[in-house]
Amino acid sequence: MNSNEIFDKLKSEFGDDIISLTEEKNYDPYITVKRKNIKQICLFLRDIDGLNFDYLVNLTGMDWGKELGVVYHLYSISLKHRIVLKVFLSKENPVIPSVERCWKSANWHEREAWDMFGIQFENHPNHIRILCPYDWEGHPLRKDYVEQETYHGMRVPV
Amino acid sequence: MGQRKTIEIDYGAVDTDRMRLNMGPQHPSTHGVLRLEVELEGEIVTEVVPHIGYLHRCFEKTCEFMTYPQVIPYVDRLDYISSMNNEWPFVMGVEKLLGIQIPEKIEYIRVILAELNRIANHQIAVATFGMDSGAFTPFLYLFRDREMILDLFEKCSGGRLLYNYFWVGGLQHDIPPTFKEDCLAIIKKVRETNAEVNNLLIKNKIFIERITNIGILPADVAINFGCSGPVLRGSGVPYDLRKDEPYSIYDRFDFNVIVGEGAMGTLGDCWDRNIVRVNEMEESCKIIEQAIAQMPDEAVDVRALVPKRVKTPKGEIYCKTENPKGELGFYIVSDGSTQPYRMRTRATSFINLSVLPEISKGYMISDLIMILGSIDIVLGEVDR
Amino acid sequence: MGLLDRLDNPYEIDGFFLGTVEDLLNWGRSKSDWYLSFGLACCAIEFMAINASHFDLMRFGSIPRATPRQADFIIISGTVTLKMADRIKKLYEQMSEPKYVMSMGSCSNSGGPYWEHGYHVLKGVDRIIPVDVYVPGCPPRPEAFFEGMIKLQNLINNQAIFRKRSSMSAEELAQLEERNQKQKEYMERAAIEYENYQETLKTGGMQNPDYNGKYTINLPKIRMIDHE
Amino acid sequence: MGNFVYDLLGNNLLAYIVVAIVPLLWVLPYALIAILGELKIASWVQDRLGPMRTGWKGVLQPLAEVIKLLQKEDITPANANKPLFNLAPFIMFTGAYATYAAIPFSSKFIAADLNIGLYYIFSISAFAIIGIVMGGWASNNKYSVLGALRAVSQMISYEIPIAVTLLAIAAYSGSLDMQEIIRQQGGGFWNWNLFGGNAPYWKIIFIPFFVGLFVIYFVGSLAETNRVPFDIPEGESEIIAGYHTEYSGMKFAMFFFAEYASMFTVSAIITILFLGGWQSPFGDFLNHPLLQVFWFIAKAMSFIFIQIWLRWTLPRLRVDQLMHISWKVMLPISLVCFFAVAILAMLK
Repeated sequence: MNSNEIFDKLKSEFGDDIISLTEEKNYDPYITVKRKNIKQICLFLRDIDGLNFDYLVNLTGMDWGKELGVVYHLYSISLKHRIVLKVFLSKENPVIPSVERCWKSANWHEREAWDMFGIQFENHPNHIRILCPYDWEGHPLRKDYVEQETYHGMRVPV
Repeated sequence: MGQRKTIEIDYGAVDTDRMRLNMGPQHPSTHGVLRLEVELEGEIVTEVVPHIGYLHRCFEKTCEFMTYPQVIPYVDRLDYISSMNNEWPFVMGVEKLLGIQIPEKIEYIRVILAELNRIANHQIAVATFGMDSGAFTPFLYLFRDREMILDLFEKCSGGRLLYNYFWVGGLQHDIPPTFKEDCLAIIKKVRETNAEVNNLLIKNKIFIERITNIGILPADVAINFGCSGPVLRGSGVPYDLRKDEPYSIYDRFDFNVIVGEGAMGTLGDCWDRNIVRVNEMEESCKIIEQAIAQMPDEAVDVRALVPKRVKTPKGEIYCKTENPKGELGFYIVSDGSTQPYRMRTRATSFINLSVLPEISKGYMISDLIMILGSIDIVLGEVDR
Repeated sequence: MGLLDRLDNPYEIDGFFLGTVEDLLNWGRSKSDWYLSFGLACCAIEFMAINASHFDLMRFGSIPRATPRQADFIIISGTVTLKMADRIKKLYEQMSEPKYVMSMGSCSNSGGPYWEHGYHVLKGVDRIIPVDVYVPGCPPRPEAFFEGMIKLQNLINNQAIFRKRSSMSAEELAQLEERNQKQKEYMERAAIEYENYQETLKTGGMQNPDYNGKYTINLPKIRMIDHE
Repeated sequence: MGNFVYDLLGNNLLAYIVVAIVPLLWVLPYALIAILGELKIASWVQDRLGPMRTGWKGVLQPLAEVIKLLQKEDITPANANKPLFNLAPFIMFTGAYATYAAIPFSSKFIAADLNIGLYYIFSISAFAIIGIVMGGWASNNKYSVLGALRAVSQMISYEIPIAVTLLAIAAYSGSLDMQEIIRQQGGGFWNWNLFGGNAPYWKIIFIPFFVGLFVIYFVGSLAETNRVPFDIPEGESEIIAGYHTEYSGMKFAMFFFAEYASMFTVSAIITILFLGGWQSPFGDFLNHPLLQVFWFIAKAMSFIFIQIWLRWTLPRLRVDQLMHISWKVMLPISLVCFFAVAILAMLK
């Protein structure tokens, strides 16, 4: 199933929540969606025959400068097709429902997105930092990140 | 010793204390600096909480400050056991953004080197897995024979462990004149060693008893957890990017995708994951043999297409290859400058490790070590 | 042991007999270096290769020990992150005297490739523990590591228990002096940290951020494995 | 009494002291040789050289290690139970060394010629368990406790098949006196208990049962001394170093030393029970009391070689598999063998 068909199927099911499909040179085809129903969209993508996106390849937070975002790379092992979902979030209130219930692999990915970008995932079972120490300050992969001066008495910048 | 079976016992009213045991970050068999917080009921593991990040080296942040060619050495240091394989998806992604079509001979060289590195990686994986079970000698045998592969890589790139060999648009240096003979000698040696290790370790009754029927990972759970590589194939899912979405020139080779069959116990146990790695070495040997036979003879300037200044057009690309540990992908976001705007790594070990708490409950602490070993993680890639 | 409280800070006695005893003790320590089997990053893989049959580190009499109590020296093989730094300090403190530290690879020497942008990388392990031998390289070649090993053995051989070595060159003496200085600094720092720790204990104890109780354990049934 | 010291010095205090010291003269060099053997045999098995830079081909390596261990700091953890922590290595070493009192090195030398020698050795070697449990528990370290508990369950369960084996041989020989057991095996290797003892030629039917007992004792002795594949009490990849995780310096050396000493003890017992002890394999030929020392040590050392060889070849078992082997495999087989040997003892 190609990305147009996937988009049409999603559009007919979720209507306004699905914003656009982008197919450009140098871009993997991606669908921009609204954050509110992301969990339902993911469940739909996973469970409906013909879509069967059973494999969450990658989930990552993004800092687009003005706003934050989450990117989902999905793949179907049985049907061998791919799609990318993109969600944009405001910097003031980066909250998005967790998709941990759809794909278990999202658990650690979402913890990492929280750790690195400060994106909050609603209903995540274990919403703590993963890579940085639990008492680390700030979210390092944000473009405006400033390193803390010391950590446990050790100097952090050079 | 008979078939093992799992029985459920409800402790119910029995008042027993559980012990919290902290394994790592310094522990001989956590394969680096992984820390596992384990809850024990006697010897039986009731809960595993992995704590990672002890080797978080800020790879993704550092890349945003580096130009594309400068990123390659950092990519090496992700999964430092299979550096050649790591470089490939990144280089391929940048080439795709730039629209470079590289010569056929370079593709062959890349395939051969990547497959050799796959063998080296699996040798380490099997070796450390054996060492976790207490067998120290096979570990040393495999490391000894891995040196031959490292010697060839050293002849090519000058590095023993981290190579910086695949460049955008070509290679760092041309291959040495004795390349083909070296490869054939390595294949011969790998087969000899495999036979030796099979006798010493893989077919050892104690070893088989230790690793069958533990850490059972059903296929649907493996897919749901996003596992890939031998962990997923051990559960019987024939998912291999080299076959499913052939990149480079993999569609020209005849090889099998090894999947676990539950030959010794239940499908998806530690035995299956291990035997997939052992058999994949043989498949890699086959690919290398075919590649050497097909490789064009004429000399190619390997740096002819290497751009002086890598400046990618605006775009986003997810480029993936089949690494020894599974699917490694780089999500490269380019804003049209010489530096990536964002480099996201789909780190295989990171995702494979997340399945550990799911499959290690209810087994003994010795089994936990073996289950961890069978997943074959590298902390450099887990923590990045 | 009483004798070795005064390593490099010798007793003011001299003589042929004591000199011979000193030589013997130093010989024993330098030829039997047990290391803590402890790997951090890429260098650890290279270190495993050094241990294996091809290079065979055991030629130097080095045996791996899994517990810091029985180890003589620790090899910091790889990048030290800030999260790991506390543990390395603890490991170093758990080792029994006399103990030595070998820093293997650029990362633990100075932060290496992560020097500038690695917000989570400790720039040099010598910021937290005193280092005896630095082995450069990323990762160091096995030959470079062996050079470091020989350096370490020479250093141990030059340590004085009963007297300062009259035969030592000015350079070696300076090295020893530097080592003593590092140890002293470390001990002073450790003493301050210990006092701080005692203070925090008085005020309700130190909060361990790793155990913040955010994960829940809910497992009523246990699977027992049995042979049948 | 077969003891040349008493013949020489008479039955006085000096003689007792000399007799007590003579085994020590063997134990100390033996431990060094065994450690060197461990290092070198491991290296040969693993296709490398092993220690090379300490003396000629590294032969002084164990000596350097002893000198090093003497100088190491002796740490007692702050929260450890100090009396027990300090006592444990001594108890373990005492247990291992006390067995040497009843080991007959030759027909003319045994430190204490007890008529219940077998029983004595069997009881005294159980001392090691107490040392291990004390050390493991007193360390206040979770890994040590795990190691100690594993050691207890392992050693106690393996003592039962071993005891049955000892009983079988004692029943067959009609004596618990080790000199007596050895004397009955005289007259060539054909009369060793491994080959059915000194019964007439129809004993050949019973040889499998003796071989069975021999194998059971050997496997059990591996478990008794915590050697691979039964080294789970100190399984390095699982529980760091088991019960001696917190020990450093000389106290660790004593654990180390006791382990090697008890390796020799079990090898000596297997030699006595099955391979004719100090008896020459050729009957009275080459059976001088001094040569008997050679035969005895050669036989015992060959078992130590096998133990080391196995250690560097086999993986480690898991706890439940270990118990399974002991209770469900070795115990029934040993009982069957015991029964068969008892029948032979009656027919003889």
